Amino acid sequence: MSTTAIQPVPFGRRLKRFMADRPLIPLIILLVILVVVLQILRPGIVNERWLANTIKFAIPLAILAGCQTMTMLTGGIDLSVGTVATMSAFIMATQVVNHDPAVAILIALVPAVLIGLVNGIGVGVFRVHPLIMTLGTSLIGTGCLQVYQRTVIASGAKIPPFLAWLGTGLTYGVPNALLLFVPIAVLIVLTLNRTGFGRLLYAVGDNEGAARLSGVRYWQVITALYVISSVLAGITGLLYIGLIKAPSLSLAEPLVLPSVAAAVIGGTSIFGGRGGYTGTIIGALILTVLTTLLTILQMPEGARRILFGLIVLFVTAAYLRIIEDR
Amino acid sequence: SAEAKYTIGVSNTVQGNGWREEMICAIKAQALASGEVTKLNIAHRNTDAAGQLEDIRNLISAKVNAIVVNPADPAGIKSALEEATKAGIVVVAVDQAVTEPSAYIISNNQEQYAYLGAKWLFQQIGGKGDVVYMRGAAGASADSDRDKGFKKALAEFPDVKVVHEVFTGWQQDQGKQQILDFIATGAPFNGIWTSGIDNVIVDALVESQTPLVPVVGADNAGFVGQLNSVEGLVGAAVTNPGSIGGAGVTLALQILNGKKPAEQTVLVEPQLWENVTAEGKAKLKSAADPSLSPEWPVSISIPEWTTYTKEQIIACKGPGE
Amino acid sequence: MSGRTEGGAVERQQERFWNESNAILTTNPLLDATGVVKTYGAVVALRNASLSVLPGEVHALMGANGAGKSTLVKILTGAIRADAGHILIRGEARDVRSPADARRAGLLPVYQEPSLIPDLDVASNLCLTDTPVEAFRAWVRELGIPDLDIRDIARDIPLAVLRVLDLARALAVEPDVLLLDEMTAALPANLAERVLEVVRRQGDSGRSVIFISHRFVEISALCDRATVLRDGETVGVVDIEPGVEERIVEMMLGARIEKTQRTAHQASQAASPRDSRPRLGVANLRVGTKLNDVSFDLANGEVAGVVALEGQGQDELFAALAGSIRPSGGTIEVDGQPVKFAHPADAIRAGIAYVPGDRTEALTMQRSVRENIALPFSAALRNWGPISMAQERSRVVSAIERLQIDTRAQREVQRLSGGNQQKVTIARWIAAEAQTILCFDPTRGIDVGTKQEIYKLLRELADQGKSVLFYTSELEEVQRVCDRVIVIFGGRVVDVFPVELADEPALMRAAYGLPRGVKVDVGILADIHSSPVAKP
Amino acid sequence: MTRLVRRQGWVAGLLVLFVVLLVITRLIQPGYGSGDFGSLVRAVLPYAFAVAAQTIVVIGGGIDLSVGAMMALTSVTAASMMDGASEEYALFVVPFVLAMGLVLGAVNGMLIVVTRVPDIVVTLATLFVLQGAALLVLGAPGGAVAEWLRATIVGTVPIPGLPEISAWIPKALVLLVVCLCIIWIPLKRSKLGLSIYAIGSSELAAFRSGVPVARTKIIAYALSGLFAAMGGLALTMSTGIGAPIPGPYLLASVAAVVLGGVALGGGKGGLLGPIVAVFVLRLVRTDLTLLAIDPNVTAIIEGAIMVAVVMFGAFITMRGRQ
Ligand SMILES: Nc1ncnc2c1ncn2[C@@H]1O[C@H](COP(=O)(O)OP(=O)(O)OP(=O)(O)O)[C@@H](O)[C@H]1O
Ligand SMILES: Nc1ncnc2c1ncn2[C@@H]1O[C@H](COP(=O)(O)OP(=O)(O)OP(=O)(O)O)[C@@H](O)[C@H]1O
Ligand SMILES: [Mg+2]
Ligand SMILES: [Mg+2]
Repeated sequence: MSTTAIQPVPFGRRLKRFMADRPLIPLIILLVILVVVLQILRPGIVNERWLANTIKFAIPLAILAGCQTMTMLTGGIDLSVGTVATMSAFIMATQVVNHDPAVAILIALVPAVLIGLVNGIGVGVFRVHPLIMTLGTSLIGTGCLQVYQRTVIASGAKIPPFLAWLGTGLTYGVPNALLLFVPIAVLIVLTLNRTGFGRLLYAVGDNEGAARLSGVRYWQVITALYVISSVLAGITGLLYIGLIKAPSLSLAEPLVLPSVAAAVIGGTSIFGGRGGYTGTIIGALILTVLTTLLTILQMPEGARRILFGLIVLFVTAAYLRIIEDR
Repeated sequence: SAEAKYTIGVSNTVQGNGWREEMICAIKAQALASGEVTKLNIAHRNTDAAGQLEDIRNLISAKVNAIVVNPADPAGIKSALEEATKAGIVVVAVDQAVTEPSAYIISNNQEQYAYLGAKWLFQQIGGKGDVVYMRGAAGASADSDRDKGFKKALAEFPDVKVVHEVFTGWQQDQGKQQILDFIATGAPFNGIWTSGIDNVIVDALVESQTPLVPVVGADNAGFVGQLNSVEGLVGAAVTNPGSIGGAGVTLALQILNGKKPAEQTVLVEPQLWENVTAEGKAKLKSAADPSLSPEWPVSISIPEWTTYTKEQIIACKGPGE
Repeated sequence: MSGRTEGGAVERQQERFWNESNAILTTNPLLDATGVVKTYGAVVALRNASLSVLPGEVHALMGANGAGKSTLVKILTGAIRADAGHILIRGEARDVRSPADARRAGLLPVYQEPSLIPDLDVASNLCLTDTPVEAFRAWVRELGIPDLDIRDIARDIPLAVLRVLDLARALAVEPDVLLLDEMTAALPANLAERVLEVVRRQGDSGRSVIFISHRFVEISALCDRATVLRDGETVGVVDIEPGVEERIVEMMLGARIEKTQRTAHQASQAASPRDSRPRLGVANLRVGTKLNDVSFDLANGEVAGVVALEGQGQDELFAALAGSIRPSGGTIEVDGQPVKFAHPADAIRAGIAYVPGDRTEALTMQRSVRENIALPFSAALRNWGPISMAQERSRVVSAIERLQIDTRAQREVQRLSGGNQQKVTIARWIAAEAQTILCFDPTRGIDVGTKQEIYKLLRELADQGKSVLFYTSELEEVQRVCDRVIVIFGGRVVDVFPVELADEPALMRAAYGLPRGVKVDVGILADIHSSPVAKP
Repeated sequence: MTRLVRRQGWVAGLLVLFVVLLVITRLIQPGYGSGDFGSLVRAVLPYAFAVAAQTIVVIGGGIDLSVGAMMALTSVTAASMMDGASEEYALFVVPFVLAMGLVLGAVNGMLIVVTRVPDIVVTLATLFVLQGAALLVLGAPGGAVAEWLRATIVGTVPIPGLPEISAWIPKALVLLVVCLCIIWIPLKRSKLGLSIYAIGSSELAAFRSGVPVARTKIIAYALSGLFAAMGGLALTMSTGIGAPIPGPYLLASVAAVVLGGVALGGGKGGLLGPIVAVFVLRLVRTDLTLLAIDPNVTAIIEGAIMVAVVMFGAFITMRGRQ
């Protein structure tokens, strides 16, 4: 049984197959095309400063999209990441007034862990659909945050300098946020590809019954997963508040839908079992560049949104066409 | 004061925004301070005009004596307001006008808000130059009212050009990303007008070490603080008091007690505090309140309309809590 | 194998053979496919396949796992498009674009996987395909399922019954060509018999059938001619006549033929060294209403067969032993210690592994062969950390080699052929070195060559001191693999045979709940079943 | 019987829950009467259409993120067309807008079929496109509605001789039931309806059963668009204007679909469950307002109820399996 085809494969087919085996390459090509278009429309915009800004804004999105990637691998979704990120950001900014930053951060991550735990138990043990579960906890979290907010109206808010440094600072033109992001990204990629836990995420999402017969305890995997997702979202919140420097009760909510979109554009299936984090990172970059592109274009807001939708659709369709080897 | 006897219903359709939270707290504080309110029924969530119709009708079902409403849309909730008036309920719209003629209105003048700030900005840059126009949420009626005011001012300064117009959606993060993107294009600009997403804009200018240009924003605590402290920043805060909610309660109580105002509509005119003149600086100094949540407007009270203390609004407690 | 076809069957076949030969002279093929090519990326599923079916013929399509049989069926019925090739139906070139198209052309398939819509009830499934309900009901009864409620949801119906329903649905529209892809593989003997009978009548009434099966007994009892595929290429068309099996096997497997037929005599010798203490002790096990009272022991170094008709509680027995469902009574002991399994993980920790009959239950279809095989290693909480890739690879590779899994399409298990998927489900537990393996019909849909390998493998495992519980729907396998046979009927153990006595008629009788020595007519294979090796 | 209970049990449970909530409402507010029920139905109207739109695609194995945006677009289109126009003109506007929903829905379906991009991405993209289009139609809330159209959801249906009963039959309810039934009942009985369930349950099996998968999917999305257009009209009818910013209908529709016993993933459930779920959710909101609960706590309660109901359902099915 040979692995070679019968006749020599034409170059086009070979190129397609090459891309299909490395789905990252076409995705990166699409990203580059967008950047080039941007440069053509606004000559000179693609400079060091722009690059740094893009990366700074893509990072929080990419981390949240990482949460989505991991939960989507199991066939789930985590809609509470926006609320969790906002909560930890807001709580940290208000607690740091009276506490040491380290303590404030720890306090801020407590609700993240709690929400993750509740999500995980709801999904893993009680088998609530993840969409409903995380939507529910997100509502609950928002309510709690508002109640909390009332107790700290007068205490003011502060952003610890080192978070601002991390969020907005540059070192030799390179965003400091990468110091946080690179380890997180490497960790996620390694977890997905090289650890037992990662394997189980794929397995559980692909065929839960089969995973069970192999001795996998679903609830353990899912609970751990949602806690991890929530903690990552909490960390994102801390980074994001360092970047935006304005604690608000809806700080990270606008990132939720894009985080799902980034994961899907990056090739992760919402039905589980398929996908990876590297694609998601590119997906987040694509979305960020696209946002810039549309901000820069002077046209009515309605037309901007139409264009945004069409480009997202086109990019995803093109990507699927390229990597599909049928 | 008089004995507590009224139940007041409140309907608001934006949640999680500092201005609206202040409005709710002002309503609570004023209800408590008046001593005439036994209970507040507050429907406070993110929804649209149809959802507000639902909330108002629920308040009618709850048989409140008066409804204070921040309308999602002036015309969209007409039918429910009409039903409320028919049911003998006093209706007071705050922040924005409504088209229902039986309703009383105590409103911030949104058109004037934009006009005042824009005019100051255009004068500040010498009547000519390029400005960045950072609007609120596309499709929101407050945004289109402000757009009218802005355009009115623009018409008076033919040499001023809008080089960049974007919708922040009243979201801090989006505003910041948008201005940074714009700065990165290298296009020159002489001033920035914002629809209340202001302190992140100043932040972005400082961070990216772009020469500071005049910035107009709202009287949010964060921005007012920046106007006082950021070296070289020229700017103005236009008041847009969230405490208008408290004024709404006062007006409702007056009507319930038989003291109808002469006019159906009361407009609270905005003020402009700039940090160029000594007088303006003084105003800003006295208004600044670093202890306040940065998203809260610093104008936490409206003279003659609100009677609560600062402690009361910050405590954010209504009657019976 | 040739010696196993006897008397009447031979005559009948001879007769039909001559009839068909006359037909060959006078009739044009009903279906004629030539030069069919299909590639999936680098995998060539069909290289150059051809198939010609005459009216009134039962035509076998044979080939090893992965030879391309299912692919050809899918192409003929429009489920997938060929890259090249010509298809003539009744002499006319026809482009079959979809299953609906094929239907209109009179081609009806029963695919290797059940094709009823899982969430619809049977009635709706019929409505969807415009199947006449009365005809369907008649066929269902005919096929041996008297008590079907057509308002049952397909998902809740056991696999074997689903397969039969699929067939009945196809039969009900009276197709010119019926394409059966391993129709009998998942069926217990009693249902398989009925299917064969129906298929033969189909041929007798002038309709054609394309019949795919890995069971030679079925082929020789039923088919007129056979087309043999190897590596996606048609390597020959042969008339079925006594003695042709050897030739077919040679054509199918090329040089890869190795005979490991174990006689009962060898079996009884091999079964000698047994532990005194049982590895697995089952006493009075009950599960719901299906499994009523089952007791038996399984020793280390032993392969114990389980024989039962469809739905006698064997599924529940295996599931309970695997920790998949909780028994409602009775005890299970492992190495003399009583155990209670709340989850398959508990059973696995006790060294008991379960290979379910339906491979889709066991595999993560979108993942690679490697990940599927390595899955149990990551299951426990303490193994969630980094994986030692080198260690894993060597374990996986040796399991793949041992089972000779075709790894051409290993990136996604769903792209493997059915038989190769089946092998992956077993390979997993070979790699994990489970002490006890519960195999539920592991040779379902596996080609002859591989079957031999699996028999050998199971014997080897036993010789290494492991224990195997082996349910099979193919009674002849019992002789080849088992040391002992447990027969279950009505949720109870009705008989335990030593392998010497476990010939097929005896097993059949016991499986029907009849005491030893009572003769029963079990259909057209009865004569073939009576193995010449061991008569009581 | 057990089959009926198994298949319709969840819907029955929801109905019971709704009745219990009605009783509770009466206890909270003894004066809660027919007029208040009418308000409830009017509040339900846009949600119910949004949920119907979502249900049909979810049953077909997809998801439609563009429901809310579609409602916004159809609503502003209707409102701006009727602005300043005669009463009769609305007779043309209504079918026009419904056809627009149908066509745009079909476009959604076609994009999914042609590009083979997952439903969630395609409808996310069309969400932006439709939102943008809505903003181009109306830059700010505005427009108008014909008076007669508005009157179709105000008041009750008179039944001669039975004023008490007729008081409890708001016109809006009749409109809702008629609009849903006129499409859903024939659909459910037809082969097309079965085909939608089939592609939701297993696309492969459906294809192999001869179901025209692409066409069925397009039709499912087209019908979803039609329901969304009805929702958009309902918005315009109740508010009298069109608003270009989509309301909270997307998440609400998904939540109600799940609460109503329709499996995300497809093939299972019906329309009645999600509609009853909408009534339950709206009534919960009413009760929270009547109780004058702290508004920040209502979010917590709503979230908790949603989770609790689904958890309860999951618990029941788990018990049922054992
Ligand atoms: N979707 C697919 N993608 C890639 N390869 C495929 C796909 N489907 C089938 N193949 C490959 O095509 C070859 C033929 O498969 P096919 O299912 O036709 O085999 P088969 O003869 O039916 O085998 P079996 O007896 O095991 O069912 C196999 O090597 C298989 O791996
Ligand atoms: N047993 C082994 N012997 C030699 N090299 C090995 C062995 N196992 C792994 N490697 C090497 O280690 C690296 C990891 O390869 P592996 O195929 O295990 O990766 P993977 O997890 O499948 O991920 P991917 O192939 O997607 O990168 C490769 O360079 C591979 O050649
Ligand atoms: Mg096959
Ligand atoms: Mg196969």
